[in-house]
Amino acid sequence: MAEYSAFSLLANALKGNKDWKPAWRKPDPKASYDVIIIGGGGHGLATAYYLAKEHGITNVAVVEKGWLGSGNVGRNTTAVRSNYLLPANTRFYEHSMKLWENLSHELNYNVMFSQRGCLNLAHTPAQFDDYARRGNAMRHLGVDAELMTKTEIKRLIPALDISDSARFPVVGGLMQRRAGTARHDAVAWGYARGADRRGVDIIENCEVTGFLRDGDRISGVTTSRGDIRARKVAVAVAGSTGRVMQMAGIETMPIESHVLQAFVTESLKPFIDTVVTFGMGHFYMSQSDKGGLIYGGDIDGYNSYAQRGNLPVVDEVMSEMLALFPGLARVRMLRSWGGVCDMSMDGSPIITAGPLPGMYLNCGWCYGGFKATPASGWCFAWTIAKDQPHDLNAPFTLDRFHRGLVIDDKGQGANPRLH
Amino acid sequence: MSPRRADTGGRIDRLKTIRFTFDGTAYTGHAGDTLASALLAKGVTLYGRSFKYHRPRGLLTAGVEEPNALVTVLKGEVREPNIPATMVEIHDGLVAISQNRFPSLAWDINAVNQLGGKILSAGFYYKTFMGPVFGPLKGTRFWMFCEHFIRRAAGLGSAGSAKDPARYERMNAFCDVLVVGSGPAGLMATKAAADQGARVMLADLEPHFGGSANWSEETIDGAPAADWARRTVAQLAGRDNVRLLPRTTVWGYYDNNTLAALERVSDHKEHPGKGEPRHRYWAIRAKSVVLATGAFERPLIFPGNDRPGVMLAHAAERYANEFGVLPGERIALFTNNDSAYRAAVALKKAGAAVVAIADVRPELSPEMRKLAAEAEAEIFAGHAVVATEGGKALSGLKLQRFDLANGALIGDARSIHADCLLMSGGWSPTIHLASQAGAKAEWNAARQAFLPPKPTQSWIGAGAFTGSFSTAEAIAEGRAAGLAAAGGQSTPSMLPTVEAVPGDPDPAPVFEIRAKGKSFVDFQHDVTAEDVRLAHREGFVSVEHLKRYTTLGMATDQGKSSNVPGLAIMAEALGKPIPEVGTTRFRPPFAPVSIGSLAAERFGDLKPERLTPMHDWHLANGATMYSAGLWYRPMIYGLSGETVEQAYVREAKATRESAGIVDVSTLGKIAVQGPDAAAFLDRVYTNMFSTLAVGKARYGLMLREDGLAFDDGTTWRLGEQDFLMTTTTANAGKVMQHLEYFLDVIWPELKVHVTSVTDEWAGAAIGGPKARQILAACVTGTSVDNATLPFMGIVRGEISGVPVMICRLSFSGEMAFEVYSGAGHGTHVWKALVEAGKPFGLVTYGLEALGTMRIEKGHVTGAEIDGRTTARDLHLDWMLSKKKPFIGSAMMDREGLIASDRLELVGLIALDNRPLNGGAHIVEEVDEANPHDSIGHITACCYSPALGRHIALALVEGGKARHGTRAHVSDPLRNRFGPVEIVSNHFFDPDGSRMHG
Amino acid sequence: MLITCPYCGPRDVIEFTYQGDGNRERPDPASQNFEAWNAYVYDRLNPAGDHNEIWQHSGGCRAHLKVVRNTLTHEISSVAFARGDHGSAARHKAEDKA
Amino acid sequence: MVEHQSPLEPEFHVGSHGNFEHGVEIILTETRPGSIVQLAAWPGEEKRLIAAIRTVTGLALPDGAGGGVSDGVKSVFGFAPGKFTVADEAEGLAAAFAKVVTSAIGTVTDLSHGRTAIRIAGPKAEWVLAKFFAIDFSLPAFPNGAGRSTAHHDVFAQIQRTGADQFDIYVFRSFARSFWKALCHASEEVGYEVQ
Repeated sequence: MAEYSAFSLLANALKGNKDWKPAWRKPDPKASYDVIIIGGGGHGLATAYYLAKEHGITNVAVVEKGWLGSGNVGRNTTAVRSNYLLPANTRFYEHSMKLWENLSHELNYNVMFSQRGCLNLAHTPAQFDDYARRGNAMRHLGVDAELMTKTEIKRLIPALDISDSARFPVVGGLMQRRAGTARHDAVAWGYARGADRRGVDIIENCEVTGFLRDGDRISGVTTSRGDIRARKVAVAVAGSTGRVMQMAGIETMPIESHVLQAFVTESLKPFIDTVVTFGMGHFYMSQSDKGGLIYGGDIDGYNSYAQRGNLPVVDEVMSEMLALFPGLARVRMLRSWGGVCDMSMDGSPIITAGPLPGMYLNCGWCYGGFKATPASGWCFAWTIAKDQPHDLNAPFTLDRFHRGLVIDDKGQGANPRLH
Repeated sequence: MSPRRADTGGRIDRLKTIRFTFDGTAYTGHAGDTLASALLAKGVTLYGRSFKYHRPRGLLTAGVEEPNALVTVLKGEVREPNIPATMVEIHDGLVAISQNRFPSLAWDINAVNQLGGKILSAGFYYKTFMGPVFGPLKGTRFWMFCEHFIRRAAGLGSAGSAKDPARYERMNAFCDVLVVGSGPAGLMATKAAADQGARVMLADLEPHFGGSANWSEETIDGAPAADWARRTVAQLAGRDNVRLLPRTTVWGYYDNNTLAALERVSDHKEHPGKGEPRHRYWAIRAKSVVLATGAFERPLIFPGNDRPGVMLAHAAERYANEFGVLPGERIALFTNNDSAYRAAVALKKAGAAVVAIADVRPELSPEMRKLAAEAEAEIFAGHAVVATEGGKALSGLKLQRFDLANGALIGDARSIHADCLLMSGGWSPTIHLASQAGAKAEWNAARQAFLPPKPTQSWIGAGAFTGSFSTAEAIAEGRAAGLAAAGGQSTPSMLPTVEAVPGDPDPAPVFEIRAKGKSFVDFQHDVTAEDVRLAHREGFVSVEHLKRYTTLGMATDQGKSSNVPGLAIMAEALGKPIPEVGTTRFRPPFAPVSIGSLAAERFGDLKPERLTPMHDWHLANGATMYSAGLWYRPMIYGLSGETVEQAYVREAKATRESAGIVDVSTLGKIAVQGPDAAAFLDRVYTNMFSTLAVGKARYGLMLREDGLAFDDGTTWRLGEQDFLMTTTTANAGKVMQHLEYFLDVIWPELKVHVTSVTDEWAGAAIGGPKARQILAACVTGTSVDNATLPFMGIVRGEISGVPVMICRLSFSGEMAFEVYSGAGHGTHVWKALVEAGKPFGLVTYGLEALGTMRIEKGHVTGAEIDGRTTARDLHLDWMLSKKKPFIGSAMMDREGLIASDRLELVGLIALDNRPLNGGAHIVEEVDEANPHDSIGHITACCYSPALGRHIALALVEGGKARHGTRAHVSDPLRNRFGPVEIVSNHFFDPDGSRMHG
Repeated sequence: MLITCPYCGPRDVIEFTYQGDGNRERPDPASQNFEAWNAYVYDRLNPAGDHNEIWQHSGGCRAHLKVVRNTLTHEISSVAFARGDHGSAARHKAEDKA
Repeated sequence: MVEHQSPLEPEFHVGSHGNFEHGVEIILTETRPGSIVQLAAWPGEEKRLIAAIRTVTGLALPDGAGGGVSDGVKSVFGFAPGKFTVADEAEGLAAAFAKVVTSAIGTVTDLSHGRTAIRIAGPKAEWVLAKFFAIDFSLPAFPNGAGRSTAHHDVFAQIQRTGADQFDIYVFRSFARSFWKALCHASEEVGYEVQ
């Protein structure tokens, strides 16, 4: 398959763009594979890609019930960052960041990762210290972080209200310059194309309806396109984790599925350059290359698989938006949508072998799965290939909850609604 | 020739002239004009530039679905970008400008993008800009360099940063029936439901009710349809049970029949009324909904279909019949269905020459031939438009014979001179709200349209929304829907009679004419038919992939006119029927919604302010306030010239030397009452409360279910069955919910009531060596000596004639008392205490001094109880009763919670005598260049006047075992490194002799 | 979303706080069965379909409610007081009509 | 007696405001009851508590959730299962109830200082309240005397209808000033008078 480049674009343009080939094949499922990955989202596709690239395992199928990338990889607000408090998280997301930094090259697909920075605004001196704790934690793990003063922030984001009369005045912020945004769909497409080029079968419109077993061991899946056997079955279905695990007979999990809404305004000329977050609420925002302001807030706060948001959260997000950017009152929200998030009991993910023999599980991404995509795939592939976790995902076990080894960045305890 | 205003016709008021500007040029229009109709009347053909190629664009529509004519409306410095000119009602003083052009709309430098059209095809950005693999532009740098320019070229209008002075409001409404859309169907539904006595709301996004009746020129009950609509509306307006909402877009259909609507209350006014909002956001809970939202006309896809002067047929009909504006002098039509013929007649009547009607269908009905004759138009049956000519305005077009069976073009092209081309590609019912409500649309092959699904919520459709495009059907369905929605029975009665031009509602299944040149599907985003086919070649064939890969339907009009043609082209490429490609589920909002309206009353007022009873006194006495959650608390009472540090050091020092007083009213206070109150507290707290004597208080600790520390505070036993619990300020609400949950869900058998009494009591904590003397000087009705008021004792008395409750407890480590009075007496008591304290050197102190003294004492607060620490981590394990289970007791000893390397609370003393920073980390060995191996962090720090040192509390790995050892602060963020000694968190008076007195 | 509080009648979801899976059984306070405790604190049913949930009408009467709600459609099929001992006299009249 | 200080004081501006040139359609005032108590019955003891309310206040509560009654001096309404708010122009309600509401019946909590009572009256009272609260204020849905517990974001409110176009709103004292300012602001559109 042809490499993408400025030259290929020009050559194809001269031929009326008639020679472009599909970005990935549309194969029918084979009877069996070495590895089946359930879920053709960002994490599943990245896992397939790294299985092939890093571990030479290419007899792999990714099965997706709908169209590829129809889950959260196509529904998020595109932010990429590694500004976590707790070391296990920071190390993992920093590994992801490093993969992001070379991803377009690696995939020969421009995922438009743009390191325009992520700024967390602090609104009280106590919160500023809290952010300093986090920033210092990052620095002690070799991750970039810096504090910004109000004046520096105003220079960076002129439209931001930094007046002292604001209800929650800005006192400063924590900036990660290497953070940024990426074109979400392109990540799915790029990994899909990359995996496909290495021989992975990507099978869309193929819904898993159950698991095949060989004694205790999971040995494949039943699907809407027939039974498919495999030595290893990996689950990377994010918001659908509860449903899929129930098919395997596991009724309860340390997971609740919640809806997170996202919003975009009409296209505007450049308004804001970085990702910015509000410290006295849940609001965050960036601007896409097309010009739309992309933003969101808190999860709706109750179990849902409906990809349907509620109105109070819409109102809350917009109120917080205008608290920071009062000039946006006349700008208009163009579109809203919902994604189903697998909220874990400590706000951190699960990447592990098990819980059943022959099964591998990747879930619990809460609303932060997009930025994790490369590292999640990378670590999950490692775990599947070697039947043991890499150091980076070793803390993200399923039994950590019971053992009291939670990784609770927000300190909210077993209350998914608050993570 | 050019567009112009006709001498008669339309509902504009020709006697009323309105002055406005567009791109700095002064124009006039008439009352009733939109910006689009007023400019069109002045011969303006160029309204905007497209997103990608910056092609010149004119008006495509006359309504909310307009993709091309987007303007920015200016109100002083406040900008409202991306508003369709078709939706702006002009008023005197209106200032509008065009967008996405430089230097001007007529001469736009970015129009060079058109030259790269073939390269700038769908997917362009994904295939390039990856940049070099090494060198200074490796990684993301090359892309970011290019992106800088791409971002500047992208975007439509500009947002401003000036705060909008306008007011936005929210309105909660309840009704039996909400009718959306006020065409004949909506009006009939409203009337029918209202006649049943139902509470009805009628919303329409246009300023004038009536929908198609306003421009169809049909006759209803013998009168022009517009008059019938006006009369019907007037009747409805007079009824108590009907609320009419013009200029109101119902944009969201949420769960349980909750609908969201935006009313543009005063956008059309030069001067809004006093207190009148600009926009009002209606949150409507409707028992049932009638969807009478009509249909959108579709464009046809052919080369040059985006040239200014090419317009939807019904839009031209609207301009002529509603606004008295002719969009051209020599008009041609291109259609695949009958509805365009009515437009031909209307334009002829309004005074234009209709030069040609090209119809892809070879056979036309006699009725259509008659209408064409009426319009004096030459018919070209079995023909298609294959090209348009002209620059910033249309000058002509080319026709060619068209084979309906296979889409082939036959024979020579023929040129026709025209300044306006009207097109009609059939109609798509406006099913957005029904789709939002949760169901999937169904394709109807005859109508060539997606029709509304079966309701998943309580709504009923009527009129064109259901695919019933005739007015007679709309009227019948409207009434039936209104009746059913109101729960009424259908009774046989006369329906209004309609005289309408005839027409077959089913179009020929033709969406695209494939000829040489760019044929636009999505006008705003410049998505061409070729782009759709390219997406197909590259495998982006599902409807969502098509959208995302090409950006089809993602523009400000959200594909209202482009979705179906785009799908049709993809379906053809795939060789599948349209429904197998799929339809996208529509998401809110139906049309873009101002963010101000959604923030509504919280724009400029995000959160309420919570004030203590003594708030005004603090302000009047020099306090600098600190925002803590929703509360405001004094941070310091600074003297002139003092820094914050000087102030808190002075306040803390004075407190330890004589006495200080602080407002503690914000502490959470919960009345815990009932026969089982003591037993309940034993379960809630880690320590015992049933053994607490009446008239005494005890410090208590709560854990979460998972065994981690949750909150702490003192609880006072006021009576055998009556406790007053205090919580930290930050956790008051959480603790309340925690208690309520256990009482309601887990232990319903306990007879305990909990009530928030935070606001009932004003609290003043007075502490210091002279505190008791001060109290003795002002308290009556009780002694405050050690015998009457021992440590943790409670007495009741009076201060200055007001009843107070005094508990002797200490946060500062001094001999201290909390004086509680009714909140309405708070300032009175506070003043009396301050007055009584004057001879003793009493100072008022704020949060900073409070924090300083608590650090000196090593007490924990929210910075240490951060949701990740255990009682052991905080050295509070002495509070974990072994005599009883309590919330968290079963879980608190899990392996992870008792590990030896956990972060534990310690004290730090700066050995370099420099200030420490909150959030600084602790390391064993400093490495300023590459900080690493953090062993903990500072949770709170201050200069301690009592110790004369810079000290801090910190959480450090295996902290207790490190007492007496040296470590370093490592704060690369603020470049502060230096040695510290790790000590016990109890810096000051560890045996508590001062507080016990 | 509207939840029909048995006391207050139908109210907007903004007035309610979600308290999660209502199927969880809290072990006896003195129980040393750690598996049961772990399951209670951390493990949740997460069905796609009807779900038994606990909600608090925190912005209203503050009662906790047992709600059966479909997680695919958000349709609510039943609401009752979590502590089933409020007399029928305490219930909202609207409910009687419904 | 020392008078209770109103939390509204600096923001309480007697007179006409907003769009009053076109007529005043809202009257705002603070009712400043001498006492406010919350009564809560144990399950099954509601009837005895209702009887106690009648004994102390002379007010007979109608049946049903949220039922209430006001005689202009004293008011009572249910706001939660088995729970009632009672207000009186005079002080001393808590002490009076403490004598009759035994621990077998329920509990008495004095909130005389903790809640601020704001009255909104006038033909646009429903309209203005609908800007804040997502409840149906129409007379059939919210009858005279009845009480409702609701909230406007962080501000909890108990509302009693004390007339065809009159409502008494009980809010937490610490939020009262903020809420009052918002209420005044929202009333500007229709013209209001503070009395």
